[in-house]
Amino acid sequence: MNVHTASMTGTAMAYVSISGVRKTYGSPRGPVAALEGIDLQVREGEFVSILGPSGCGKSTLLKCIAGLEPTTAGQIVIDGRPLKGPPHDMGMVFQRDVLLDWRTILDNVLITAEFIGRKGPEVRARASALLARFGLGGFEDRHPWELSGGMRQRAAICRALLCDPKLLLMDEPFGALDAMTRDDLNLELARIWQDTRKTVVFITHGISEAVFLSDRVVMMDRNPGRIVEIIDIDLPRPRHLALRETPEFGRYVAHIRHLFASLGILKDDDPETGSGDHS
Amino acid sequence: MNVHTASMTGTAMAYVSISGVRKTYGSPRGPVAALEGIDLQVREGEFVSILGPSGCGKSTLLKCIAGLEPTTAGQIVIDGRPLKGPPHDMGMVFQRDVLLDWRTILDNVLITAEFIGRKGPEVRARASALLARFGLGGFEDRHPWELSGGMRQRAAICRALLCDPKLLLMDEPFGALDAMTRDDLNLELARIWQDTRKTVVFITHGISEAVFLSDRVVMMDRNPGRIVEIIDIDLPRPRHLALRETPEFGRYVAHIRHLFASLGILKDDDPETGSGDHS
Amino acid sequence: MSDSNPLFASRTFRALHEVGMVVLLLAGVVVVWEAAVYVFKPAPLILPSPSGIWDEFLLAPAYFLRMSLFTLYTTLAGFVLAVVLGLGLAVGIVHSKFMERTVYTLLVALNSVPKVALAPLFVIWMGTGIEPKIAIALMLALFSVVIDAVLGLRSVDPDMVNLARASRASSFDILRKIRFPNALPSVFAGLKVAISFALVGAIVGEFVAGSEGLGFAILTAQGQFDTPRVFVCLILLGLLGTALFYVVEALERLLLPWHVSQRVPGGPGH
Amino acid sequence: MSDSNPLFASRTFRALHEVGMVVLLLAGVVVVWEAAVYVFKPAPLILPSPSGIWDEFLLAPAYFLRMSLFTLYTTLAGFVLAVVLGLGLAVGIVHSKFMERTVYTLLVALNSVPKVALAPLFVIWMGTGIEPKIAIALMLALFSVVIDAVLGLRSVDPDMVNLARASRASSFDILRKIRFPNALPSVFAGLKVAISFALVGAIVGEFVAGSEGLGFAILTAQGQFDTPRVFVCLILLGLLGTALFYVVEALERLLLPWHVSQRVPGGPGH
Amino acid sequence: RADEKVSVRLDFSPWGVHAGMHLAKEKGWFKEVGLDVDVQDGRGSGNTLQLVNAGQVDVGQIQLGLLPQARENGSTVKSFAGIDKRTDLAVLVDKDSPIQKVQDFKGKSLVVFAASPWAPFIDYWLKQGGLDRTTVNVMVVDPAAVWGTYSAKRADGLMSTVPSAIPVVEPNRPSKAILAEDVGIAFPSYGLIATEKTIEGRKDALKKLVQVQQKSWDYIRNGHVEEAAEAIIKQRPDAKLNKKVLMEQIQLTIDFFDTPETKGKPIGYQAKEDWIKAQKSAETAGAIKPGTDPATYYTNEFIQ
Ligand SMILES: Nc1ncnc2c1ncn2[C@@H]1O[C@H](COP(=O)(O)OP(=O)(O)OP(=O)(O)O)[C@@H](O)[C@H]1O
Ligand SMILES: Nc1ncnc2c1ncn2[C@@H]1O[C@H](COP(=O)(O)OP(=O)(O)OP(=O)(O)O)[C@@H](O)[C@H]1O
Ligand SMILES: [Mg+2]
Ligand SMILES: [Mg+2]
Repeated sequence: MNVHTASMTGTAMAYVSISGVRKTYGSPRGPVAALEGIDLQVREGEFVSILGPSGCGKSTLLKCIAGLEPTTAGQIVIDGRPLKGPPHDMGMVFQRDVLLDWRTILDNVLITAEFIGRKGPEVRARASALLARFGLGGFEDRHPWELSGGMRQRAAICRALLCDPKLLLMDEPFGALDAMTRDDLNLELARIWQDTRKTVVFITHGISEAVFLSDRVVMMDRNPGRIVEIIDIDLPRPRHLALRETPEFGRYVAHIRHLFASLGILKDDDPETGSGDHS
Repeated sequence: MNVHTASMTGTAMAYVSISGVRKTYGSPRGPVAALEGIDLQVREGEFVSILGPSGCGKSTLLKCIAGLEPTTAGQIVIDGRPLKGPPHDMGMVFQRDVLLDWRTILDNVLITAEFIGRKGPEVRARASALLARFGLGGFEDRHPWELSGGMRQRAAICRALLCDPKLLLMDEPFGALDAMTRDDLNLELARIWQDTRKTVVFITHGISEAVFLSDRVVMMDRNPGRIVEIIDIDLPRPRHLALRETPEFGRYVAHIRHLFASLGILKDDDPETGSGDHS
Repeated sequence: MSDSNPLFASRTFRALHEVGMVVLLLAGVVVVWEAAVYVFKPAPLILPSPSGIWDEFLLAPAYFLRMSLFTLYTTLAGFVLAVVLGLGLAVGIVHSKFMERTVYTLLVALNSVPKVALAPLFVIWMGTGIEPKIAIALMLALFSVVIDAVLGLRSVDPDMVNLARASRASSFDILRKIRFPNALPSVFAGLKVAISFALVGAIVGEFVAGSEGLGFAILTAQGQFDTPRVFVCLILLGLLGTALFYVVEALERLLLPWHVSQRVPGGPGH
Repeated sequence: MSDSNPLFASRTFRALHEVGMVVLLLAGVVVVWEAAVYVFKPAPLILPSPSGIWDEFLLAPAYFLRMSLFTLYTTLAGFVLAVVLGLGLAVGIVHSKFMERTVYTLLVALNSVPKVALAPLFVIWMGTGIEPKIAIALMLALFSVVIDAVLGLRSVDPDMVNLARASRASSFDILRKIRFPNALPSVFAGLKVAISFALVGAIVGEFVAGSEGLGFAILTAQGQFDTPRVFVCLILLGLLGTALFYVVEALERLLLPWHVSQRVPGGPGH
Repeated sequence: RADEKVSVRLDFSPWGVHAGMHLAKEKGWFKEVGLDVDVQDGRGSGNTLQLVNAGQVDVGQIQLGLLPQARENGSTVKSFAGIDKRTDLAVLVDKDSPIQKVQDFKGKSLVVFAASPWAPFIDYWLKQGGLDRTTVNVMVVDPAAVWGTYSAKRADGLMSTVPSAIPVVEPNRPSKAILAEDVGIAFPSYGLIATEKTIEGRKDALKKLVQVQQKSWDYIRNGHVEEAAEAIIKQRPDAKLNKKVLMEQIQLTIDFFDTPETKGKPIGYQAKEDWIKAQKSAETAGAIKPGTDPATYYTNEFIQ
């Protein structure tokens, strides 16, 4: 188990390189420090998860990487180019499914293709196939308000995947999904990653989900939002759900839980807790 | 472990009594069957969780109980009165935090009190206390768009709890929360329930969360949305997080997982899965 | 529409029902009015009776039709120009602080000057043809198009824009695929006000200089103390305005079935 | 406001900057205009020069001020009435299909009839006092208030209403605490159009019968072929209208800091 | 006791024909006879007539030529004093223009406002020169735009009245008048009107009003044109009136006071023959149906 208190290994080959990033929101009641001194390198084809308590700045960090929020200080370099606005060839899943009410589900998925000027029956076919794969077959022609929360979120995932981006940024994509569908989609995502080797930055609340999917897990804490630890997950790939029953898997999970417990984020009315994953 | 294939025990003392409920949504592309033949009795002071795959009609059922969606067929009786519109003394957490942009967080929480004509410093004090308890102390004067997803959801929970309702309906209240905060709030909710003995109907995606909190767990399946099983959770109260490590707890979780697996909702690329909770 | 779909059937029924209500209402107004005239007997110069107005119309239906068509033409020309120009200005105003502070302010100032006061200058500058009339219709209609379009274009959920930006959408694509569809309900509110005012503008233009159109017909009738004729024109104007308004509203229903304000009240499924 | 808070300081600075831009723009217009008159030498009857207009104003500033104040009074009276009545009607229209089909339709028809055509009838019915002027201002302003308020009241997220209903909120509370605040941005768009048209209405009223106000002043000046004076009045009208509009907009900024359209472009933190 | 209130509405914003009223106010002659007269500016003769007819004002001073058509449509107003009794309708053209008679307007353009006293007679007048609206471009514009259109030379002729128009267009476009009289159009010009009800019910007040007007105009006529113009300016300080123009207008008004039938009669007296001519003119022009009694148009009962 390799633990880095800050970052690194191979800055040269980093696809996403974040150094010294600070982010402060202005607000009528004074500035809010959301991120402080963030350093992080994501290699090409790497799957990195970000874990952290609510409000620690995960979404803010993802938006900064996406070039959607300007940073207050520090630098972000993507694929060798300093970030100026959203980078090329990126797919993004927002924390809130941002579906457009005036489009059907299929058209909502297609919008990313439209933006980069791709059209035609192949794209439509691919969108339909993706929707079917995510359990939304037959809902192509519905409008967003006719869908359940989980269905909306799955549509948003399809949208991000449609153009097969090299960089995939996902903000709690499985938050509104039930345990079973979630397992399903975890496997689906692992398979997609295996096949296409995208660079993925994945925010989640599930410790086990993070360990299961990732090459590395970034742990953050709040006030101000900062990285407290990054661990490598040295588990074999391809991974099957059964992996989660193995002791190595359990050890990663336990390590993360302990870390958060020691930070006072995780507490219990009962002293004997702190091991095992029960999110 | 008591398993009922339909419903029941003690219809006489049922606080919420649902019988033969069907719900069909009209839509330009023909009717959508969301619920079919739902029968469920919830006793006064009982904590009932609803589990089921995405799109199986959980939210729809909760809205029907809340009197917000008319049922297509069947009857719902609450506290002896057939349902006509939202019942008295109910608190509700929606799947989407429905925060009002024009109000500060504190005022968002206070709105339920305003609607029933309660005002004054005590209510404000109670709201502030609730917010602090849910980790939002110091955010009273912020506007919703200045909060993270998890913070918004917690504010919505405070709002539902403010007026200390007898009936509490919660639609995935902890969906946007990280594992640690979630454990915290599970305990908080269990404590509140212990103290006030509200009747709670709780929709969740976490099997372990459902077992941990509930007196009974209702399992649903989709197409059309229906109840497939209801199990009693005979675990001692008050419950501590350590309970989740016990074999009885594990057995409940395993039972639920097996059921869903047998329904084809839960599947895996690996045959040896199906036990343990890893949501 | 000859669909046997029950939804369509109920829609048609509802529409018929609504039309019935309006017809009933109008009939009521006419009856009360006629009765009032019958009882109080004001001179036709002050208030003619509905039947008197109807008789007046029957004297020269072709004339009134011709005048109405002319006014309709001016109105539509002014309206269409106002929509095109207004949307363009709104886009400019939303995208550029400079445009906002200059064009917007000029527009506000210009709109505060009543066109009836400007009209004489218009005639002097632009002559007595159809141009000044279209210009006045345009100017009256423009303002509400701009104001409502600006609100609509601005009221977009920041995350929707982020979604588009994340796909490196061009400003134009963001405008076309996010801001504009999102603004449509508000734009249509503006159009509904605008079509009414375009008609008013056309009439004002005809008042100031004209030899055709309902405005001209009103003026001539007023000059001849022919109040029943004035009323025929006013009623035709009312009808024309109502028809135009509901055409815009129908267009809205057609284009925006997705918007909450257009969904069946109480949500789907009722 | 004498706060040392940097945010306030930057706001004040921004406001000053914006005002500067407008002043610059106006100065530009004046210079071009003056130059054009100097070069083309049109008769003052057709187009007076800015300096000529300014001289005219200096002849009787007190007179122009008095006329402006009178018009302002009529405008505000009409506007306030229109807002009260308009919001009331909008609530009725949103809550009752019957109201929608009757009141709404009548309103549409009424708004299609130009007030300049109705004004003489108003005067005949209501006399030559201030009442018909306020009535005309009210009628011109009413429509956009209603249309935009109806859109705003309807465009509420169904879940927000559900939230209120779940707490057994009364219809009135839903209106007051959910629908109305949610409608405010749209209502303000309506108000901005309405204040402009209320001013126009006041002038139209003064045109038809009046012995005070800018409309009356324009008429007398026109009677004297004193085009410079007409322009003084027109410019005062423009200034008055602009001032009123920005008062409404300031009110909007004050009341709706929460709305996306009011947040600093690009989101907070920039 | 308090003075009796009478409201008088004029035809337009201040000009020479209003001299009688403003002078009397200025001199306090109404007060002397116990009247409290409120003099309002108007928005066209037709509009004033409507307001008198509706009872919103007591008395109007308007173009009497409108009376036949108004009564035809149910109005009950009558003239109770004539001021200009001679027809002053005219078409103004450039002073040095070769145009002399109706025929000469062929292919030319004319500008007029819709509610002008000219309105009912335009076609009739054109016909006298063998013309119609296809051979002459008649532009109907707002009253406020009439002068500008003519002054800016967007029209060859301006259809108006001599006393009001000639002095006004002088500085911008010196003009001469082609009188409507020339082709037989004849009807009384300015006078005072009230409804039959007012005439019946307020005899005393109207009588005093007429007396004061007679006194006023007689005074003006006898060498006090300038004083009358000054009175108007004093009464309407805000209107920024031009004294020279006003004096010319007053003088022209006086020039059109009498027809042959009213020569030597008191100011305000209206002759039956003149009204019969007016009725005939209106009939010929198709403005009214034949068969009305001209005696219903006026009364001389207040004239002494
Ligand atoms: N637009 C904004 N204006 C002001 N403050 C903001 C804004 N967005 C976020 N913040 C603040 O920044 C901090 C981090 O927010 P962020 O949304 O990044 O958290 P998060 O880690 O994604 O939390 P969650 O897991 O609950 O989604 C929070 O304290 C929040 O209040
Ligand atoms: N307003 C609506 N109009 C039409 N169909 C609807 C509407 N709301 C829900 N549905 C349909 O009803 C079914 C059940 O939806 P519901 O929101 O109750 O699911 P859910 O169990 O809450 O799912 P999730 O866990 O994803 O939130 C879905 O198929 C959905 O498409
Ligand atoms: Mg977040
Ligand atoms: Mg749901």
